[in-house]
Amino acid sequence: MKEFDPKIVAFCCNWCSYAGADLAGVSRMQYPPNVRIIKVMCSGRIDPLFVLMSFLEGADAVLVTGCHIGDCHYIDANHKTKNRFEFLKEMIAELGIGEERLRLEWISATEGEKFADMVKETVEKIKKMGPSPLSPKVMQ
Amino acid sequence: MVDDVLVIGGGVAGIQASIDLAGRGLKVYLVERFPSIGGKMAQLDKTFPTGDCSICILAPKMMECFSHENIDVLTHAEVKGVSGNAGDFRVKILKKPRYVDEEKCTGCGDCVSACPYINLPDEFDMALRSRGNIFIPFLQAVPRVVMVDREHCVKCGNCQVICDAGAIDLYQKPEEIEIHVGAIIVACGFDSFDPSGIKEYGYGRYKNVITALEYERLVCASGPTGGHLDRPSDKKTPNSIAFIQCVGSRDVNHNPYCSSVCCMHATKEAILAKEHYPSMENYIFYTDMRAFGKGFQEYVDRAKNEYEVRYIRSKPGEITEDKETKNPVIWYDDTVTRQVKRLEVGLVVLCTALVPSKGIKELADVLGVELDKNRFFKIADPLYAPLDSSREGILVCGYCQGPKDIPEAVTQAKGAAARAAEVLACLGA
Amino acid sequence: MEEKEIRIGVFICHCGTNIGGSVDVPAVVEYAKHLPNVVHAERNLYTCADDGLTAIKNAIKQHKLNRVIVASCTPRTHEPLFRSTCEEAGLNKYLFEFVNIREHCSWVHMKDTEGATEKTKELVRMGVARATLLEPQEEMKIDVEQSAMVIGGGIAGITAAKTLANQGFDVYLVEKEAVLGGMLRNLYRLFPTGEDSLDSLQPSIAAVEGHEKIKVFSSCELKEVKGYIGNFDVTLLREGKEVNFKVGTIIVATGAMEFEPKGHYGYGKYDHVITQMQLEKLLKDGQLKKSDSVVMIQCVGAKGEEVSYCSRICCMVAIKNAMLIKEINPDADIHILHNDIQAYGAEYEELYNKAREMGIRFIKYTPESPPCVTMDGEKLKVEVYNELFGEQFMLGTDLVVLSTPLVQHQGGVEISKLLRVPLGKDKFFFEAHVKLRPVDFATDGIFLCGTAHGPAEVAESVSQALAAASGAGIPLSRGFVQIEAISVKVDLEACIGCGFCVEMCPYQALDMVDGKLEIIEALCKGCGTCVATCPTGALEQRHYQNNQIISQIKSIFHPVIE
Amino acid sequence: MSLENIVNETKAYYCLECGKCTGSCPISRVNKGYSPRLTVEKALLGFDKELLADGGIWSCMTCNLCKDRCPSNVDYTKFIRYARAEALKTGYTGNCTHGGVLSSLMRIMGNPNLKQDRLGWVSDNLKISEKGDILYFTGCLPYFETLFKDIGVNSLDIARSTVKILNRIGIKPVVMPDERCCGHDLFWTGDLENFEKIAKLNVGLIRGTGAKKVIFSCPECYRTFKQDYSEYVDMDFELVHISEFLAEKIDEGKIDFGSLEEDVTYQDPCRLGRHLGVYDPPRKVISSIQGIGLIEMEHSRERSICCGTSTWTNCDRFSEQIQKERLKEAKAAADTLITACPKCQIHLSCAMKSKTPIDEVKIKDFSVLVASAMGLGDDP
Repeated sequence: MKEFDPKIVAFCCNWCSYAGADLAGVSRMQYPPNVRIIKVMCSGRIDPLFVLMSFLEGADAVLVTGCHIGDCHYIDANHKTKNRFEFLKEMIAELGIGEERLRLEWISATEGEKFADMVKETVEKIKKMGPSPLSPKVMQ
Repeated sequence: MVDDVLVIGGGVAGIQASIDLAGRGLKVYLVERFPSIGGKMAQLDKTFPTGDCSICILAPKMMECFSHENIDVLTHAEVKGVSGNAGDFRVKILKKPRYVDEEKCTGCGDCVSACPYINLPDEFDMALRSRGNIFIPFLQAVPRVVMVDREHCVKCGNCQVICDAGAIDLYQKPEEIEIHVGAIIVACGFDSFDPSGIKEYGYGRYKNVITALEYERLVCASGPTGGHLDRPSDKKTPNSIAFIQCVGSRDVNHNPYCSSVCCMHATKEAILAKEHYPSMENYIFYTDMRAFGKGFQEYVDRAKNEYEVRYIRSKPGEITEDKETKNPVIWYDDTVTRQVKRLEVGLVVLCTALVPSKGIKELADVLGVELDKNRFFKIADPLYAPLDSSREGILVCGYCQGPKDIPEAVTQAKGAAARAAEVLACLGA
Repeated sequence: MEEKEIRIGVFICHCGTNIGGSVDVPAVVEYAKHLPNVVHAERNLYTCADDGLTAIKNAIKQHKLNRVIVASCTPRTHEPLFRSTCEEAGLNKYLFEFVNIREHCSWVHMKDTEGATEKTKELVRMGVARATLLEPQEEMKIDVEQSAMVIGGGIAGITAAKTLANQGFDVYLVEKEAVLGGMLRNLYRLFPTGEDSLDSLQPSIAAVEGHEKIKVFSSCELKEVKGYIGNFDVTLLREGKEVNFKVGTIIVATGAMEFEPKGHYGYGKYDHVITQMQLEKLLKDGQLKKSDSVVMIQCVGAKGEEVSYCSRICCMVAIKNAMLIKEINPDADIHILHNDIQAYGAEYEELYNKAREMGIRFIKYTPESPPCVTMDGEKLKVEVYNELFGEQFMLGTDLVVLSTPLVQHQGGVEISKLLRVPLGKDKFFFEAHVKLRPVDFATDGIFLCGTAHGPAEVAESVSQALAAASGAGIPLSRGFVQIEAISVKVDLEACIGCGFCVEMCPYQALDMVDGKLEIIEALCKGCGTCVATCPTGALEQRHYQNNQIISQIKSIFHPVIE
Repeated sequence: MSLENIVNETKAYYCLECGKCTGSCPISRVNKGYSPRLTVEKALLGFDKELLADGGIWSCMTCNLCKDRCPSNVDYTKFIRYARAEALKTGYTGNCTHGGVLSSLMRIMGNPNLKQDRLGWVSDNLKISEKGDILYFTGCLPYFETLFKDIGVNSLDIARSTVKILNRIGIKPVVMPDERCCGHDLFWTGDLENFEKIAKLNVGLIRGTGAKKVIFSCPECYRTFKQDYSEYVDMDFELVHISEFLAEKIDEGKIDFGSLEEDVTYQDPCRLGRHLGVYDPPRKVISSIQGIGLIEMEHSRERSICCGTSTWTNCDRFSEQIQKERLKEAKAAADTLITACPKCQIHLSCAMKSKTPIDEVKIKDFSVLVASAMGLGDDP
């Protein structure tokens, strides 16, 4: 059987975490190809719907990323992200998806390494955990 | 009083100055001697300390500059005469014939493959590959227009036959253009020092001793080897490289000044080698490690710790060659262990001095400005007016006024644009 | 919205071998051709080169494309170029979609061609899904206030203010101290002209203070900055009172300070262990006692754990000051203990040689075994291992001068928070791009210069100040800026007037007027935080619509979307 | 001269400690205890005593290889010369080779009352004069002949060949019966007192002959006259090395060469090459001989390696190592090595005779080669 290859959705803000992901690339930091980045202007734009939709469609993990608290390009919009994330996390746990499958990380434009490490860690962890209960791999 | 501006030199500094001025709504003439803009930065593979692909970040700027409605880009052209004063300069520009109608040429390159003579050294690729008598200066050239090397052309006419656009005109005449500008910004850049006079390093005698700029083309994906580090003697990848700093710089017999960029340049080149070939051994021979810019020291630390680059504090005495393997052999005083050592490597890269560009004296004479003792443009007030030349209304920026790296050149270019705008505003008031 | 048939063109870039080296580009092109709505797919060695751009334009015409996707590097550097290429071919630039397959794929999966190629296919598929739902947008033009604020009245701030004012713009120069001049006020003589620091600065200060276009606010604190490029609302505190004004652009020139070498080499413990800045002051005041022997130690706190960077200017400061001491007392024995001398460029190298000629001696020490300063009776004793000579040296000395790096100060950190512009790892202000945007912030309309950017000497600070003035002057000269069409819009039919969104907006761009939502578009910066809160789906962000994002999510898991 | 003055005089303070000198030095390469960089640093850091006591300063061949390459233009050769003078005053001296015979000889020659009988080699077929425009300065060749016959070096052949060549082109050179050693070795080992005496004596003697041009076959004599005498005595005659003189004559069409089928290589003497910049004339002359192939060694011209020792001081196993390396390089190029300095010939021939044998290289002097190419060879 083919090794379980998790699918991870990452939401990145235009100013910091997307740039951090760029820097990981520019610095040639290698990480596994399991992550799909969706760019929004600000982490504040990340509707809880997007996260739930990702799990519904079959994501094994979802990463919510943005500028560090205090660095937000939109003053403090990422505070809202943080608040939303907390209730999302509870909800995911309640749903039995496993709260570890949702991760919030603040990544600046200079933290390419942090981005790469986040992906590496998540892939490793999810591989150990196995597919999400909502994953089509499980449904079959 | 006119407020158009002439920018001389189409490297990154000249491009940036032009874009800034044009952004203000001023009309700019950008004159470049080479048939494409882009300058030396276009020849680099990656840039330190971020590892950005040089042409990737420059190409958008080249395009922005060339297609800007306020900028007239004149390539393959030279400034031949300047009269008048700040606010009212009359400038004669010689547009040399490229024997191709720039408007008609689509840059398709059909003529390039039709030319039967393809043994001339390609200037852009540091003569590491040959080009034909009709050629496009380089892959990402702007404008992407062919040019005929009439000195070697035998006028067989193949190119004319194949060109559907009818762009080729082998009898094109030089054209003299006169423009009227209020200020002039000079950004004519630098050249790489020719190290063949430093006999002990064997450049020109040993095939596997090359210069840093040649190395850039060798590791560049769009370079003559497609990015494979094929050393000249046998087209094989060496398993070790030594980079030698201060070749022709910090040397009173050649150029007494520090070229300022080579320590970082070599560090980057070593990192590139390691990235391309993980088993590569890299050595950098230096006198003082000059990692004084933003993020530079950290970059050097990474090179040491993550990329296993060996920094050796020494200026080698001489380089010889192993006759069998053609491996260069470096003889040096390892000043830290105080032992004379011999190091055999697969390739030696000489990080040569960067010197004022050829023709700077003639240009200075045309402009009526002074040069300093190292033949860089002289600065009126080195503290508070670091971009003003010795003549009012003429600003100088980038490497042509002293050693500096790309961000500093870009900074100065923007600064010179602001100074030009300021000079024009003050004259207009 | 009436939309005819969707016709997507996909352009996949090899970027030399940057992408082509680890992604099977031809396979991706083949794949793209079979995605829904894709009518054309091709690959280019460099899509950003002239021939690539021409190919896009030709394809738009030839294949009647109404959506264009480029899969190459990052939109952060190349989106403007491709967008304007689309515009040149008559396609609204918001119908362009960028897929990042280099920074986010080929460069991070260099040894996994199969994985990288599969990922690229999916990324392109996501791009196609999003592109299908893209809508054309019109951008808003915003008028620009014809004035600028310069924060910091040191040499960088003074220069920037003067240049902008001479170009005819009103400038507000804000300085927290009572007098202008900044760090140069505390220095003695300047290299390379040998001028007295303050004397040489006076004409510039006078020019700024007497300039009809410049308002100097000294002893002032910045309290608040609201707004955006072209329209910043500034609030200052002056003697406890608020002062308000409006500016179009802002320049940050807040400077830096000397690192205090507490606990290093007996600093604070022995009287005659001082910093270079303290030495400058002694020299300036003529208070330097006759010193027959002086030892200077470089990189104190720098290039190490406390400060990882090289502070650029300290070697030359030490050399300059050593020469000044030699001028006073030619017989003084001066040793400079260093870890590589940063005498870059032409003039510095010359000065370094001159110092050697004057008999100043240089000893290279290793960071692993740094010098040691102790007291030996009345005299200071410096022990140092001379790395290049291989022996331990003992230097008895009257004075030890520590060369310490420049570091960010608390004021700078606060300004960074206030303006919401980032600091780098070194705590200095972090520019938009290290190589090509050295004096811009990522935030439009805010620029930086001088030692706020990192250690720099006078001429470098002045060049940066001029450069920042160039950047700040461009929108002022044009009189307007165009705002990206990513603002939010409301469907009033669907809006129930709950007002949750109003509280979300960091810019007060939303307001409830008589139970109805009103949007001030010029204030909206397009973060979309309000949209994520809207319970009814009445709010929508242009170009980042819910359906566009959801289509991306879905396409990850569905090989073909209907 | 104090060490501080030496530092100032030679601009040693410009030293960047880059190590290019030591990395270039042929001695440092074989003798790990010797480093020009550390020698200079001793002076810079105030280790005066250690420096003067260091035998290393006597090992330096003063070959100028490091001096020419120094990026800071530190004149190490001069530095060594001054340091030796200072060391001599302090009572240190180098290790005299050949039992000090040669240095005694030189000092003896400083005595104005001395009357030598040194023209025994001038056989009847050689035409010389007592007075005239052109003078041939033979240097120490008669003494070398006596001393080094046992290793098969006939130094006087150089003198004979030179006179023969000059005779053939119609010149009857002045050769002085009481010519003194030029003083080169005294000058370089710090005995300036005797050097001055000798310089004055020699110039006086030459003046007495009315010579307008002095030809040298020995590069050391040539250099000493050209660069070092002027400090002590005025000269009103032209100085020229035999290779330069002959190169000119070839241009004038005054030399007729026969043919010599032979591949040769050429050893640049450090005095002639790096000290005086004379690289091309000897090559021009050699290449003008029909049938001769001049093949360069790996290290030639500016990069040439010295013959291993100088001033008859500190000749040791390291010298021999350098000489053998040099001979190997020569052998790789050709079977015959042409020397243009009598000392190069002696030193390299000596190395050929050493106990650990190496492939035979024929060592031939430049003038001897030219003479035989002109058909003047077999008649001493």
